[in-house]
Amino acid sequence: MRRFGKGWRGAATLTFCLVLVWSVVPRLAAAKEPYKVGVVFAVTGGASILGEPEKRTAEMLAEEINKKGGIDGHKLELVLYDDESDETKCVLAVKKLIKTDKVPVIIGPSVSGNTLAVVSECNEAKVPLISCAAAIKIVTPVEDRKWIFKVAPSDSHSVERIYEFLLKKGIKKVAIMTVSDGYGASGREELLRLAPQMGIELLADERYGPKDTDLTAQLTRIRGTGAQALVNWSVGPTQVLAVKNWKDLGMTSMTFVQSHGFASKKNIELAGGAAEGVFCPLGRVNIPELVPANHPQKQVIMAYNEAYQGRFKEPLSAFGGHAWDSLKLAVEALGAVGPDPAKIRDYLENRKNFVGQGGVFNFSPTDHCGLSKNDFEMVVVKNGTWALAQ
Amino acid sequence: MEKLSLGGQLVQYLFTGVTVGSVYGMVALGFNIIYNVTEMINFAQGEFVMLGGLMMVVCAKFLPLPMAFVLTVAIVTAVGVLMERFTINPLKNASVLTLIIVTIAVSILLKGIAMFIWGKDPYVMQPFSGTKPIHLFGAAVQTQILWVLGISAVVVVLLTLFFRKTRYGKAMLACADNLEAARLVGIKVKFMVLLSFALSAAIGAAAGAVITPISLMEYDRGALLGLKGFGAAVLGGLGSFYGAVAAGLILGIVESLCAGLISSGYKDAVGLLVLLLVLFVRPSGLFGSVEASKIKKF
Amino acid sequence: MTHMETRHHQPGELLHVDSLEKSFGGIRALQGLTFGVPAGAIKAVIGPNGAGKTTLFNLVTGILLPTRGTISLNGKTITGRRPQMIARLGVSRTFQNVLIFGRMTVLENVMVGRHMRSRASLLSAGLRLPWMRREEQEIRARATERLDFVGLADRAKERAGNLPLGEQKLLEVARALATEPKILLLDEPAGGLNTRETERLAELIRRIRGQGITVVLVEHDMNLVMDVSDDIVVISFGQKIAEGKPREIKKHPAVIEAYLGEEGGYANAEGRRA
Amino acid sequence: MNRQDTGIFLGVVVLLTAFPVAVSQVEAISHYLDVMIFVGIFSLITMGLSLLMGYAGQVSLGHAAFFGLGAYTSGILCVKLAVSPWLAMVSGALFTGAVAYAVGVPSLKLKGHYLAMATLGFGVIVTIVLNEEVEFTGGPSGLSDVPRLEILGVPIRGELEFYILVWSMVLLVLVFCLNVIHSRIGRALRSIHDSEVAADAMGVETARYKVMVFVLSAVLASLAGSLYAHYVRFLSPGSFDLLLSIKLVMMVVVGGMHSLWGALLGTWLLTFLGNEWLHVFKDFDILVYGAILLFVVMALPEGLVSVGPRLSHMWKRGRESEG
Repeated sequence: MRRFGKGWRGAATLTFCLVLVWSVVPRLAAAKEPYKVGVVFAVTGGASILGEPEKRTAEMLAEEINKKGGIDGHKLELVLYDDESDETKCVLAVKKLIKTDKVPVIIGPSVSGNTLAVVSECNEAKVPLISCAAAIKIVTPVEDRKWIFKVAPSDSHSVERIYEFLLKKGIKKVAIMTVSDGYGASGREELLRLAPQMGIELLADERYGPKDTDLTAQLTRIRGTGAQALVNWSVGPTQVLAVKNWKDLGMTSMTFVQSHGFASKKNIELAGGAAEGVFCPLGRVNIPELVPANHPQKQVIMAYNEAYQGRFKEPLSAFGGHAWDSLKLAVEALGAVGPDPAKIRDYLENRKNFVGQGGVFNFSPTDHCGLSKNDFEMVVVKNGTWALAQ
Repeated sequence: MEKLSLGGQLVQYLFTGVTVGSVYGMVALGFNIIYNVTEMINFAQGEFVMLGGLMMVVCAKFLPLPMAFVLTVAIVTAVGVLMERFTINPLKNASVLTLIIVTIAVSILLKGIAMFIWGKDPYVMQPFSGTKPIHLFGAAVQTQILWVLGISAVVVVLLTLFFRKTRYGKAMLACADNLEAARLVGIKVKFMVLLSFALSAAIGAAAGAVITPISLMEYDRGALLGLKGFGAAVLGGLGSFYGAVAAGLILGIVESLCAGLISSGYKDAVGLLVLLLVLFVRPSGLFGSVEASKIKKF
Repeated sequence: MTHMETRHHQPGELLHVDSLEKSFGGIRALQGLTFGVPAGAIKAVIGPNGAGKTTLFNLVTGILLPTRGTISLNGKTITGRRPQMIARLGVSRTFQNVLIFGRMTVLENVMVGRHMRSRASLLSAGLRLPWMRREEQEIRARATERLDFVGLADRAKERAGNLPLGEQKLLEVARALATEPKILLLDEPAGGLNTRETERLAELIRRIRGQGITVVLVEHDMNLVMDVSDDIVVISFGQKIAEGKPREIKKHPAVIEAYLGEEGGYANAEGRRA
Repeated sequence: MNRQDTGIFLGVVVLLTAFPVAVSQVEAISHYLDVMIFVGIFSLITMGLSLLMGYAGQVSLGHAAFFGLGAYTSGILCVKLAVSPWLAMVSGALFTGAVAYAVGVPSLKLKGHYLAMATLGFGVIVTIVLNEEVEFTGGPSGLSDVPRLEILGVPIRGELEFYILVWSMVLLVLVFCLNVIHSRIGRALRSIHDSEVAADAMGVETARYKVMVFVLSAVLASLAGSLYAHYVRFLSPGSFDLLLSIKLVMMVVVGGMHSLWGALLGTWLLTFLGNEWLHVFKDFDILVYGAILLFVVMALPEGLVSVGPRLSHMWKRGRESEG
């Protein structure tokens, strides 16, 4: 009996200590409430080429921030979901972030379709969303998009840049070729819309599926039209395929311009030499070494490039940059006004010349994108790497 | 730049069509071999092609092409055999629909595994004999196209020999004819099923290996190739080998002509439309026999 | 055309087949078969395996189309009609290789037989409208009667697939009767039955005829055939070799020859089956 | 509806009413209500599929297309022509029904794999059309800002309202289907599945019934589509592709083709697995998903619903052996 009593007392003390430790330690560790940021990227599925680097960048950046003691003492906590490039999953993920995780701000999704699928959700829940997708519809009409921002450049910006460039080269007869998915479609819209305004004559408007194995038919048709230049708009394997077929068909005398989706050295490698002489508009983040030292973006870009490539041993794409910008904006806002969705929204809307990876952002009540065509540089592939196009 | 004459264009379309078509044809052959023995459609067929392509990329890195090719086919064949052993073989008198779902599940698994081994980015591979295209009738033809055509021709010939000459080949044809009868005359049907999976995996691998230099290859390419192959198999009439090849070519040519002359956006739709119309007129495909399809379970 | 075959058609004949011919590819399963079935009779069709007996049934019920020749019911030609139509005209049957609906209960099987005697639409069925319920009651009642008639009432709730072969054959009869046929085609009903069951079957067949239903019987069990049928047609290799009353058939030389010849053939057939 | 069905039905109703209350109590799963709404939407489709595949024995790999047609008809009519949602829903159902009839008549003459291919082909064609007809459908970049459903001018905002709406529809359809199954129509369908020849000989107009149930299932899919359109309020062809068609078939098969309850069970399980429970596996979820499918289909070819009867059977066996 006494033994039992002893044992009992021992156990009790032990439990008490454990409880004490368990309950005190975490509070010591994180003195202040952590700040949550909701993240939805297409880490797997069709758009994983975008989502993967975005996820990596976001996690890398979050680590950095927390190493530096978080957001003035508040630990930054990413609540990250993979929408698997699927709209239904994306909607559910965002609803979960708002309802269950109660995040004050969300970054992502990676692609336009999924973003548009959650726009109304965020608007009504009054939670700011900083999208990493390009479609202009995401932030217009701005009165219906009060709570929505985006850091990816609008397709109109890069189209304008491309047409300008072609006109400067004295090219007016142009053929376009777009992939039949969200990315290709919104690019196509802008290409068709801006051509007449800028005095470009479109001779062909070809399309292909995101998983097509061969594009020679489309290219041959374009060749038949006698266009001077070809603009291809896609991401993923088809943009490499387009370059290879263009080379194989001996069409190199026709100027080939890729969309900004081509923005990864990996694509040059994949095209295996065929990409020589291909033009494309790039955000400066992809060409750090080509950016003049006095340019405001120089530093941030260099830092990000070194960090990312040092860590993941892979050339970085524009998409990682979008993640960097959106998260950085969110964090900045949290630091400035705390975890209050409405305040965050107002802060973002009035943020001027934020120096990011995608460019220098100037948000305003009428513009929730904040970039301009000048955030693109026209570059050409020379000896397997980028060079500024004259 | 110089315009290309319509004639030249047509030739170009035909070459494209024939190339893509012969790949569809090979996938369709794979479907047929298994269908004949088991009366089921193996929806993982496309994944065999994907594996073949990615394996080839790897093997070609440290082996001369012919050996790389052989090794690739061997490995994928092994995968096919394993699949049969662990998923099809254990199933006792399962409904055909169940079998189909099983193969779909397997294709999901293979896709997932490939994603972990190779990641999500596409892989390229140098054409077997140089990137310099040859010019025929004003059309530029990648040398790899000739490889694709050659290999698929070889596959067809070998298959014919296998089914005409070898004991196993004849046995498999017997199964195709009438499973019950085959069992009664003492053919080990179980083994034939295994063999059929091995064969179609091998063919799939070969197709993947030769097409990759043209089309690139990534982990989720299999599904579409599988779909097109299935289409070709059905169009040709399930179970008919020549039907499969012919239908594959027809599908490929229709697609590329449509892409070139009508609308590139609708090329897949037109291919399928042709398929549907044919089915409505000939419910057992171009070369399939109605009587035969009646006795089949599913 | 119609004239021609009505000329052949004797008054009082319910079913009449005239110079019926069917070939599969090269093989001619039936060649110029002609015979009639008087209303209210029990007529047996016998002959060696592969003589074309089942083919005959498949032609009459419209599952197969004849290559040549006509089939007429009550003097109206029914050749080329769809099976459902022919069924609606009052021809029902059982199958040699029993074709019951294995996943349904015994009662439900027979209720399917009532299908064409009822008319509830998808909507009224889904909404369970009152008159539909009444019809359902009626279907159930009639089906149960039929089950009773063949002596399977106590099996009503069982999964049809689980019944022993003998009872499955009875179930097929019940199902066929549920359609209220004018004429019932029985394809080897005694196949795989033991003597006692066969006796009960014979008695059942008589009772069916007792209800004024004409019966055509394809059967190998000679005792049964000789016992129940008023009239027998013997076919061999798709041709009629004899027709007449049982006792005539018994001593008909052609028949004896055919059947002696058949012994061997029969054995082989068994061998092939095993 | 027989006694057993009624029992299960009441049980399900109780669970469905308890569910929202339960999740509202537990913070961590409060979003399950949204998942349940999708389960409901998909259930409408899978019930129809179960009638088509499990009862009439006809495969379809194209039902995502009917889902899409319903969704897009609602979407386009509401966004471009400002038609009232309910009217749009009805016209969607009618339109889809018509299309299903046109496709069904020739297709359902086909058997087995040929039918599978035909329906599959039709499905893919629809997806392509949705992709290409940009001026109507908005193409791949989608159709956004679909209005909310309204009842007497009051828009259905909250999840709970939508949950109630969707699931009361599901229950109504469920009762309808159960009634059909236990009617002459249902028996006709099942007879076709077991032996088309015998069904013919019993005077069942097999062709007519195949088309009928095909159209019915298409209309149900279309209703589901309209609900989806007004719930997500953004449509893009990607959400109605072949993959979804296959997923739907899997839901039915995994749950158990030969029972409507199976369809519901399968839909519930796969939707929660795919959208919720497998997240813990991060990138590996695709593997786990495949593995689970493989296991269920191989271990229980009759589907999950066959577990219950099996157990009770074993139990009976045990008792008999004792006694």
